[in-house]
This record gives sequence, structure tokens and C-alpha cells, in this order.
Amino acid sequence: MTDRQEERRMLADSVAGFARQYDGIARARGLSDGAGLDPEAWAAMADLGLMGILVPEEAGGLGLGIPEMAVVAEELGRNCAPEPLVAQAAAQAALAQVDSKPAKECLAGTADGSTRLALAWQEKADQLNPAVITSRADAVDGGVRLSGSKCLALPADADLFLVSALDNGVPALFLVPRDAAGLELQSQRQVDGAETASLNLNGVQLPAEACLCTGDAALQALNTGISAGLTLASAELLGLADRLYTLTTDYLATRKQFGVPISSFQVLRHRAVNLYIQRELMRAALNQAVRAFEQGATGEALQRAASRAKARAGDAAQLIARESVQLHGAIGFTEEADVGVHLRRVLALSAWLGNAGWHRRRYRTLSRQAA
Amino acid sequence: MTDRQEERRMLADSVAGFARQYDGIARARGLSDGAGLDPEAWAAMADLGLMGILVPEEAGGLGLGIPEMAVVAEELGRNCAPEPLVAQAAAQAALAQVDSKPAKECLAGTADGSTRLALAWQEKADQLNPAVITSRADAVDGGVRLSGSKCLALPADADLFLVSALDNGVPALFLVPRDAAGLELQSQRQVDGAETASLNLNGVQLPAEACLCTGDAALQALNTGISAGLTLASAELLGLADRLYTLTTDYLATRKQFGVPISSFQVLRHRAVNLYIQRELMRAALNQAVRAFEQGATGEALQRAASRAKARAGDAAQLIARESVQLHGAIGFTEEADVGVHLRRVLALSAWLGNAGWHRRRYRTLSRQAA
Amino acid sequence: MTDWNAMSDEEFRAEIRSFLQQNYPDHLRYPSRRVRWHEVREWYLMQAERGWTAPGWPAEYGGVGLSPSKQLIFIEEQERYGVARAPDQGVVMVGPLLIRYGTEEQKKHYLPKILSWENIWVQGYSEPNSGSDLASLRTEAVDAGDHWVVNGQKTWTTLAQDGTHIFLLARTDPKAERKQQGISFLLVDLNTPGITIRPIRNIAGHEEFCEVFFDNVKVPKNDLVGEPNQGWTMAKALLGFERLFLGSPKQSQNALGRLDAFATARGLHDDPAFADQFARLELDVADLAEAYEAFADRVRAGEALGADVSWLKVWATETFDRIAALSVQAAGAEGGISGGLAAGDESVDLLSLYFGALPTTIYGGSNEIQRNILAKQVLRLPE
Amino acid sequence: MTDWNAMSDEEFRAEIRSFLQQNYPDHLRYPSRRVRWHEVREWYLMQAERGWTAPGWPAEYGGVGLSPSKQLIFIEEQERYGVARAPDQGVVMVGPLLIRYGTEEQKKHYLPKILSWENIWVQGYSEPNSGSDLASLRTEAVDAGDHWVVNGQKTWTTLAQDGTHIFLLARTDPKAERKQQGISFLLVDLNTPGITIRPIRNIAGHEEFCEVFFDNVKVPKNDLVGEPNQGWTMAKALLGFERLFLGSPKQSQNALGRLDAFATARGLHDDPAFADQFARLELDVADLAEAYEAFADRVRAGEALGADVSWLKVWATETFDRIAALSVQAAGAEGGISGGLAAGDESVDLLSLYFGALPTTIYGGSNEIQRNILAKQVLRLPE
Repeated sequence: MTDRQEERRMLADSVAGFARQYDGIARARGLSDGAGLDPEAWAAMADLGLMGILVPEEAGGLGLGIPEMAVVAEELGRNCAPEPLVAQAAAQAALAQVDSKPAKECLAGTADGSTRLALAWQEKADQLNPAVITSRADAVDGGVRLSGSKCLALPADADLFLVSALDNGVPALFLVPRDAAGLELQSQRQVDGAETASLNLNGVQLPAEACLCTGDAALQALNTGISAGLTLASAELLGLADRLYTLTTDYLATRKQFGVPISSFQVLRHRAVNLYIQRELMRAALNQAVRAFEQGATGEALQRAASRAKARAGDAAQLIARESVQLHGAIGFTEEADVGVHLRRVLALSAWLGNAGWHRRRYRTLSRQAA
Repeated sequence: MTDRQEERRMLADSVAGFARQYDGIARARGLSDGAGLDPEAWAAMADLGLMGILVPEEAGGLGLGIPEMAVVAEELGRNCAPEPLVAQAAAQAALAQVDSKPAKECLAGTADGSTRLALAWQEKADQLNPAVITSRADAVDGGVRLSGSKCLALPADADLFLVSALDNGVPALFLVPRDAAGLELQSQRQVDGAETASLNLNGVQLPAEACLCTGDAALQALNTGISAGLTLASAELLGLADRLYTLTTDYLATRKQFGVPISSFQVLRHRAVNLYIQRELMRAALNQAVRAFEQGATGEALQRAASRAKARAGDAAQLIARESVQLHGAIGFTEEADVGVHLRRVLALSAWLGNAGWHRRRYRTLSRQAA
Repeated sequence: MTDWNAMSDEEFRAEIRSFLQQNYPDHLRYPSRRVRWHEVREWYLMQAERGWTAPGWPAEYGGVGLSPSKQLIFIEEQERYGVARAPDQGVVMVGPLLIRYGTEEQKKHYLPKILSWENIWVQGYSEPNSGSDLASLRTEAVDAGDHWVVNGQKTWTTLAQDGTHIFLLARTDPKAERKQQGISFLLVDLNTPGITIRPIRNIAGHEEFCEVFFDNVKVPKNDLVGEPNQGWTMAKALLGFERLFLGSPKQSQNALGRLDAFATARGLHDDPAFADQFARLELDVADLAEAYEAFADRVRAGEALGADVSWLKVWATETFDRIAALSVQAAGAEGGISGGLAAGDESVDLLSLYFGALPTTIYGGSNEIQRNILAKQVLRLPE
Repeated sequence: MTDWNAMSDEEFRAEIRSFLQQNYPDHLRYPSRRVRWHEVREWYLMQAERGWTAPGWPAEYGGVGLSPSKQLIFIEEQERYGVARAPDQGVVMVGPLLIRYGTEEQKKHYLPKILSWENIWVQGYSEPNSGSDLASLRTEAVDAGDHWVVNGQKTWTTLAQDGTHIFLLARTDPKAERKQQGISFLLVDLNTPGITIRPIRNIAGHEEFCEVFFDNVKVPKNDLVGEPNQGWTMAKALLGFERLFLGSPKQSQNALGRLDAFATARGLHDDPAFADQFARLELDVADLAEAYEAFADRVRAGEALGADVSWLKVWATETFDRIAALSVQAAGAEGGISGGLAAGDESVDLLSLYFGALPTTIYGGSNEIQRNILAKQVLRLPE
């Protein structure tokens, strides 16, 4: 085993240890019931360093990369943890591209759990190209004023939003505090109970230093953040799928009907094998995206790898979740069974940042351009 | 049972009787081997009246309709008969719309088996709209001259081709004898061994009366012929699928492995059930198309019904054939097993006049226009 | 009094349709979940006053005495109009059971209260460990002289929280040779001491089903229906053309309609990739409807349906499932948003459609069981 | 002599690739069916002269003695270049069998003739009624003092018409307790009197497989390999990393490439409905290749593969099958035309691709058998 592999194994063990202490399913049920997130678990995650993985050491983080965060995301998925760590990691990955003091400060806050950060780049649900921006940043006395709107920003209760806007036609990134004057927030509930925010930027007044970067640098930071988000969401989906696979094969092996374990029915055995295959495919697709980050891929090569991971993860996880509910029979459709809790999380994650169909298209478009 | 139902049952019985005497599979193998069609079987079919079903009584036919011909087509499919009766019936159905002496004479010839007739309307493999015509008919001294090209005309060895062309921009139908001066024929082999023809119309010289009809009447005759062809092909595919279903369930019930009939394996049982379901769906889709003819539907309503039948028949028959080969195991892939002979016929018929995907699109387009 | 059976089918259909249009409350059309009794009580009491609680029962017992063909039309028109289903187990199950097997006393006592909706009956068949193997049920009723003592647990009882009575299958002869024997049919007042009802919350957040616990529940001797230990045979004999409705195309048609509304508002039909998938589903539903009508014709002709009708249920529910899957895909990046999504002036809740489809392949005999039945009884494949 | 194993993987790969580019005949690249011996004889005899018939055999027996990792590269590069497969059962099966279990006399007699291609070996495992249940074979070899007398029939023997020798499993102890016992491994000259070879024509019109009949065929005593009645155990022990190749992505990549060429020439990629389906398959193949590489890494690291590698075979062949199905759809109204279809300057034979995919889910252990194995040995589901 290489050092990096060893490091990642330890990271996985440490998250698994956390998960044994804090029950992810119970927290996910709590979120569905409207009880919100458990602050104790959040603090424990911060203490473990899980929120600082992508944060440079000089900002109080661990200074690791997407491959390590993917290990964490997978393990969190495996435990059905409802916390928006992956969503925040996407924003952190974007912000980590920016070399400026406000960026560092914000990252430091996210690492110790005191600040929640969310990407707010999307303007329409069906427009997933970050280069298409209609929000505007206008220079005003001693600062800048943002107008426009953003949607599907996760988590809705973030303290800071990383917002894209056009400044004289040039893309730029801004850090917008949730209490900024002129910022109106509306939240929409996801099927897993988490809330996403729509932002109305009604002339949001910001100091000049709220602008983090502009031009290609801004777009590249955004794209890196989104590629990171896609890869990490795929990792979390793999964890969820893996747990669903375990729950379901365990159920088949123990549940009896007509006097025999239902796993003795050939049709159910083969369906279980199909879940296994889908999970293995998710792992393969994720591995190549992680490798792309490891190898320092950028631009369209990175987007392509990330789209490929998300395309596989979204479809396969939905299939595994759907089949897991089915294979549990009537009990699978009840709130008492754990599979449904996982299914809701899978539905939410597989749509976030674009579903499988959209990413297949992007993959195909980028492949044809590359050819 | 109504009179019409009784009549159709008798027709089915009579074709089944023919099939007991003449082995369809053997003839289909002969066609694949390049031995051509069996003239004795062709003559027997004519004697039975199968070629005159769509021909008016005054032209020596039975004066029946598509519903009756569908019964015959299904039964022929059930016996894997390789003769192009359905292809000829499509041409007959178009010609029966034309009230003229040459049309009647031609129909009379098809009814007694002395003349073979083929539709030749398609100009490009991927252009399936009969209203798109580029072939031209130019008036010349005492007659007309055709130029252009046609493709996928079945059977290639037809004595007469029913050809569409624009006469001064107006669609018109012509009867073209295979030995007409200026007509160049090239044939392409289908996977079932049958040959389709490409026609090069290099200034084909015809007498004026070769023009059967023009304008809307011509297009309507063509559309009726194509709708009939689609419906009858769907019926033949249903017969093929039904025989494949029987061959396969019989095989599962008798073939033993590990000391038990392989039909005892639940996975194979369920796959067999899926074939059953697909066959029932084919029957349902065919029934509505037959009913459309019974109820005298015309124009787009008829096209929509025919497309619906062919869309289902094409996909379901391919699925059933593919699965039948699979369920027969290694033996299914050999020429000795009958399933492969059926599969080749299914592949040919499901592509003829447009495959399932194309007809789903046409159905959808016509539905949206109707709505 | 109108002789409904004497009407032509068309007249009768028109009559029902116009009655619904004039009287059925708009806000209760096409409910997205099973409705509670208090929501539809008023409507069904009005129906009761008209004498229309039990269209299928013979007139002598207070029913309308409709022919099977007319019953079919009655149900079809209600489905078409999106009428919310009543807690109708009394009408559908208990009434026919008592009419066929009940004593005069039982009929006199129970039938009128079914017709007036004074009693709301719920079903006690499934048990936690029986699932698709109903005959393995373990709830038992022990003979205690003048009454039975019932102990055990039922589950998947639809809306037991709205019921006043439960009819249940219980084991009365644990020593019977085959597990299908020794089972009896009991009628039980849900107010009897020892009964606990616990709703089951499903993954969509609704409480359609309940567990019902029996702890030394005393049931009077004369509330056993028919012969003791013959409950299984009677339960099977009651299965009539109801099984056809498991294969009704209505759910799929309704789901496809909602997806269509969403797709139209969002311009998705202009995307050939979506249009192709939509067309495929449209044809799946259309061909299902055609096949359903062929079975319905057989019912109308007075024929009893065989096991072959099971394929409709398989296809209907799996088609519904595919529509649900495409709907979630159609929602795109909003696929995880709960509640309705904006679609023009409307709001379409595609996720509720997804959750609605989930259990249909399981309930009413899972599709695996249906395929087992088809393989054995229809395809007659040796085992 | 070159020490190939001492080379870096990259060097070795480059070496093989450049050799193929310089020497392998162009017209034999990517054959659309299994080639006959006379077509590839010249190429393989040339390889034999270089001493490259048996890359995997130890050098002391005339092989190259490549490490597993280098063998993998050798095979990969041949696949990548589309090299036609030789009738290689001598190299792959008989050689390793004799090296491990054979007598000195057997080795001395047979191994050189394998290396020189003087003997072409074919496999006699399957029988008409054994199918996936190989151990139920019925061909028997009876001890007749100084020779065995073989009677029975083998089937699915690849290109037996090109072979000079057959190795077969035959029952030598019909009284053995378990059917896997009492089976022996025999080496048989196909010129022995009593042997009849009959090619089986497949539904694509090719004759890749044969039936081989044995009618009182005399086999010398010393042509039995290893211990009598231990044939089954030996056959199983020979299964090495060859099973990985059943899950190779090459067939699918090749098929997708042909479909891509057709689609590009016909402008199908501009149709979003086609493009979506193509993209799905493209990702199915890409993710298969990624997973394949992970298994290959394990082989390269010297690890023996477990039953889990079976999933690759299932996914690889079913992906190939879906590509074939889309290809037939892509051909549109020409889907039934045999031979190639015009695609720009090229001709693409989509139907041969369809027929090529058909048997892959059956051969090499059908996908049902693979799923059975996975369920039992990998998922460890109780039966």
C-alpha cells in the first residue's frame, strides 16, 4: 500500500469511527421531520477535521485534496449522514483556487465549522453551464452592487454565498454574507429534508474586496468547484449505494418466506447481482474522476471526468435505491425501514448539480469537441 | 361469434392447413441458402385464394379487407413462410384504391399468382414520407418518361412496380413493367435471403395509360398501401413471435440440465413470462390497427394506428426473437435450431417500411398534430 | 324505480358521468394519495341516501343489483372522473361474504350498517411475517366457549384509523394438515378491548396503512362467518373480476398526463431525446389500455377471468414505474425538490408520482408472485 | 537472448506494438468472424520461428517465460491491434496441462509439435446434453488392456475442421459416486479411425463450431494425462487469469467504433435521441474498461482473481449486446439488409455485429451461470 492509500484508509476509518458514535440514519430522519441538523454532530465533524480537508494548512485546514475528500464523502454516504459537507466542499474547492485574504479567512471559518459556505452560481434550474451568467455587478461608491438571482444554493442556511456575476461583461466571483442588505433568501425543501436557497440579489451592496477574482480565473474557480462537487457527490452516492446493497443482501439472506430465506429465489439472487454490478460500475467511474484530480487535470478534461462520474452515480444509485426498496417488499416502503431514508438522499444528490442525463450529454459534447 | 369472426377463423384454419402441407421453415431455409422461392408453394397459395384477398371480386379476387389479410399474414408468420405476400398486399391495397382498367388487370394477375407486384415509392433509406418525391414524370410524344431512383422495393423479382413520381410537381402513380426500356434493377439481399430492388429510372418510357392516378388520390393510395403494409407486417411479426414463444416454452419444458427441466429455474420462467407479455402487447397494438381499417379510418388517423402497430411489433418481435435464441442456449445460435430462421425473418420485417423507432416518432408527431 | 340494467351501456355511462359532473366536489378529483374518511364522508353519505352505496349487491339486500357490465361502467366512470375511493371493504368484501355465507342474523345486523356507512370495515389479512405467503398467518382465535379469544398482529391494513370494524383471517385449528386449512373468517368491532391500532408512516410521509394488534380480544361466537376452518376457501371464492382493476391503465394515464403537463410547460417535447422516451411510454400505456379493454369485454360478456389477467397488473405497474422514473429525470436539477414544481400556471408534483408508483409493483401480489403465477398457470411450465 | 521480463512495461509494450505494425498483415486486422487456420497460418509460423508461439510457457519447455504482467501486455497489444486469434488450445490448454501433469514422454512428444504448429489442438469438453452442466458428460472411455475405447459425442468444438488433435474429458469410471469423479483427460489424434467431424452452421451462416463423433475410437494407454479419473480436478486447476479476458472491453470498443463510423457518416450524432443512447453506451464501455484495468492491475501484481471477476463478463457481453441492438435500430429501414451498409467511403456491416454479439452472453459460461456464481460465491446469499 502506498502512503497516500494508507492515509486514505485511515481517513475512512476515522469517519467510520465517527459514524459509529453518531447515528447518520437517525439524523437523516430528524432532517426529514423538520428537526434540522444536529449541531453536536456538526461540531464533531469539524473537530475530526472533515471540514478542513480541502482547506490549506495555513488557513487551519489539512491541505489535502479531492481524492481524500472523496474517501470522506463515500464514508458519509455509507452512513447516510445528512450534513451538506459535500455541498460545502464544492464551494471550498472553488474558493481554494483564489489566492486572497478574504478567501483564506472564509476557508478558515469553514474548516473549524464556524462558517457555512454555499456555492450560488446557478440562475435557472435547467441552465447548468456556469459560463452563462446574467446577474450583474455594478461599481458603486466604494464598492459594488449585485443584482439578479440565483437558485438551488445548498445549504440554504449558509453564512456566506459564493456568487457569480458579470462585472462589465466579465465574470467575477463575490462572497456575499447572508445578512447583506438587499439579499432576499427563499428556501425550497429537498426530498431529504435539506433546504436549498434561491437568492434574489436586489442591489446587494458589498465592499470592493468582496470581489474575489475575475475573468478566466473566476470561471476556472467555479468550474473546479463544480467538478469537485460532482465528483464528491458521486462518492457520497457510492457510499449510499453500498450501504443499500448491504442492507438489501442482508435482508434477502435473513427474511423468510414459504419457509426458506428469500435469497434462495433465483430471480431475487440475480437482481441482487445486478445491484452489485451497478455498484462496481459506480466505483470504476468514480475512480477515474478521482484520478483526474490526482493527475492535476483541468478545464474540459476535468469536467468530462466529473460528468462521467456523476452520470454513472446518479443513475446507478437511483436504480440501486429503487430496487432495494422493492426487494424489501412492503416493509421497504415504510419509514421504519432504513432503505427509504437512503432513497430520499439518493434522489436529492443525484439531481444536485445536474442529473445523469444532463451529464451524459455534457460528456458526449466534450468528447466530440476533444475528438 | 359474429359472421366476420367466423369467416376469419376459417381463413386461419385454411392457411394452417396449407402450412401443414408445405413446410415454411424448410422454404425459409431454402431462401437463405439462395435456392429462391418454391414455385409449388406459391401456386398453392394462389389456389387457396391468399393472393386475392384484397382483390375485388370483379377482378377475380375475394374482395375482402385488411382484417382478413391480417389473419392470413399472422398465420403465415406463425409458419415462418418466406413468401412476400405481405409486401405484395401493400401494393395491392394501394392499387385497389385506383378505379381503372390497368389497375384491375394488374390486380387480377396478382390474384391468380401470375403477376408479382411491388411498391416502389421509397427514394432514400432514411426518407419514409411518401409525399417527399424527387422522381419525375415528363410528358413525351404519346406517353410519359420517368427519371429518378427508388429503393427497397420488395420483392425484387416483381413483374410490375408501382412507382410514384412528380408530374409537373403533382404526385402520380405509375405501373412500370420490369422489362421497361430504361429501367435498371439492382438487388440487395435481406438477412432472410429475400431480395429487395433498387430501381434506376433512366428515362423509362411508358404509354400514357401507365399513369394510374394523380394528386391527392395518388398520395392517398400510396398512404393506404403503406398503412396496410405496416399493419400486415405487424400481423406477420405477431405470428412469428407467437411461434418463437411456443418453440421456446416447449424447449424450456423439455430440455433438462442438472437433472431437472430448465423451465424449473425461476429466472428462465420469468423471462418466458416477459415474452408472453410482449406477445400480448403486440396483439393489442395490432387489434387497434385492424379496427381502424374495419371502421374505415383514413388519412392521419389510419397512419397513426398503423405506426402504433408497427412500433410495437418491431421492438417486441426483436426482443422475443433475441430472447428465444438466448433461452435455447448454444443450440439456439445454430442453423439447426428453428429460432434463428425466425430471427432473420423478424429482423427483415421489423426494418421494412421503417423500424420501431421511426414509427414511434411518427406516432408522436401525428398525435401532437391531432391534439 | 329506474331499471338501470335495462338502459343501453351508453345511456348508463352518460347518466353516471353527468351525475358526477353535477355533484362530485372538484377539490376531491384525482387525489395524489389515499384520502381519509372525513374528507369524503359527505359525498358517500349522499350516495348512501340515493341507495348507491353498493351498486353490485342484489336489490333484495339494499344494493342496486347492477349487471357485471354495468358495474364495470360505473367503476370506469368514477376512475375517469378521478373520484376518491371510499373505505369500501364493507361493500366489496364483507357484504358479498355475508350475502353468500352469512347467517340471517349476521345479514340483518351488518348489511344495513354497511349501506349507511355507520360501520366502516377494514381488512385484516396480511401479517408481519406472512407477506406474499398469506396462508402462513399466525394470528390465532382460540375457542373459549361462548366466544373466541384472538391474539396476534395484522399489518398493511389500509386506513385502519378510520375503521369501526375489521374482518380478519385467523387460525382456529393450528393442527390442520395443510397451512391453508384451519383458518376462519371473523368479524371484529375495533372498539373491543385489547385492540391497538398503530399507523405506519411510509417513505413519502403519509400514513395510509396500519398495524393492528390483538391482545386477548374477545369475539362473540356468532361473529364467525360460514363454517369454522373454511375461511381460506371463502376468501378465495370472493375474488371476482376485482383482479382486473389491478391492471387498470388509469394510474399510468393519469401519471403520463401529469408528466405531459410538466413537459409541455417546460418545452421538453421539443427535445427529441425526451420526446422519444415519452412516445415509448405513451404507446406502452395505449397498448395496455387496448389490452385492458379486451379483458373488460370478456367481463362484459359475463366470462370469468383466468390467471392470464395477471399480466396486465405486471405491465400496468411497471409502465407506471417507468413513467415515474422518466418524470424524475425530466425534473432535471430540480429532481430532488419536494412539493410541486412550477409548470406554467400549474404546479406538478413529480416526486409524489414517483413515490406513488413505488409500492404498486409490490401490493396486490408482488410482480414476482404474478410472474410465478403466470409461469405456472398460464404458460404451464413444468417446475 | 533478450530478457523480456527485465524490460519496463512501457518498453515491452512499445516493442510488441512496433513489431505488430511492421509485420502483421493489414487484411487480417479485426476480422468480423473467427478466422480459419489457412488464413493465419503464415503469420503464426513466422511467430513460431521467432520462438513466440508460447509466451507464457517456461523457457525450458520452449516458451518465452513471460511474467503474468508481461503476458497481459502481450495479449492486450494483440487485441488492440486486432490480431486474429490462432487455434491456440495447444498453447493455452494442452501445453500447461502436460507441463504440470504430463509424463516426460508426453512432454517430449507433444510440446515441440505445439510450438511448431505441426499439431493443431481442439477442445472436447461440451456434449449435446451437458451444456452448462459439464460434469454430466457421457462420452466414455473403456479400458481395453493396451488402449482405451472411446464412444460418444462432443459438440461446440471450435474449428475442429482445422485440428489435428483433440483433448477431451471422458468418463472412465461410470460408477463413481459424484458425477465430477471418474472423468479422465485423453489426448486423441483426429485421424484415428472412428472419428467423424461435422461442422455446425450458425445463424449468421458461418461454421465456427463442430460436432465430433467417436465410434469405437482406440486411444493408446499412454495418451491419458495425469492420474485416471482425475480429469475434472486437473481441468479446473488450469483455469488461470484467462477468465479475465471474458470480460475484456475490446469487443464492445470495437463494436462501438463501428457504430460510431456509421453514425458519423450518416449524420446520426446530430439526432439528440440517438446521441443520448450512444453516450449511454459510450459510458457503459468506458466504465467497463476502467473496471477491467483494476482487475488487470491485480493480475499484474501477481494476485489470483476470484469469482468476482465474473461480473465483468456479464457487463461486457450485455453492453456488447446493447450496442448491437442500437446498431440495428440505427440502420433504420435498412436494418434487414445483409452485408455492409454504405457509410461514407466505407461499408459497415452492422448485422454481423448483431450476430457477433448474440452468442457472447451464452458462451464461456452463460450469464445466468455467471450470476448464479456471483450470488453464491461473491454475494454469499444463502440458497
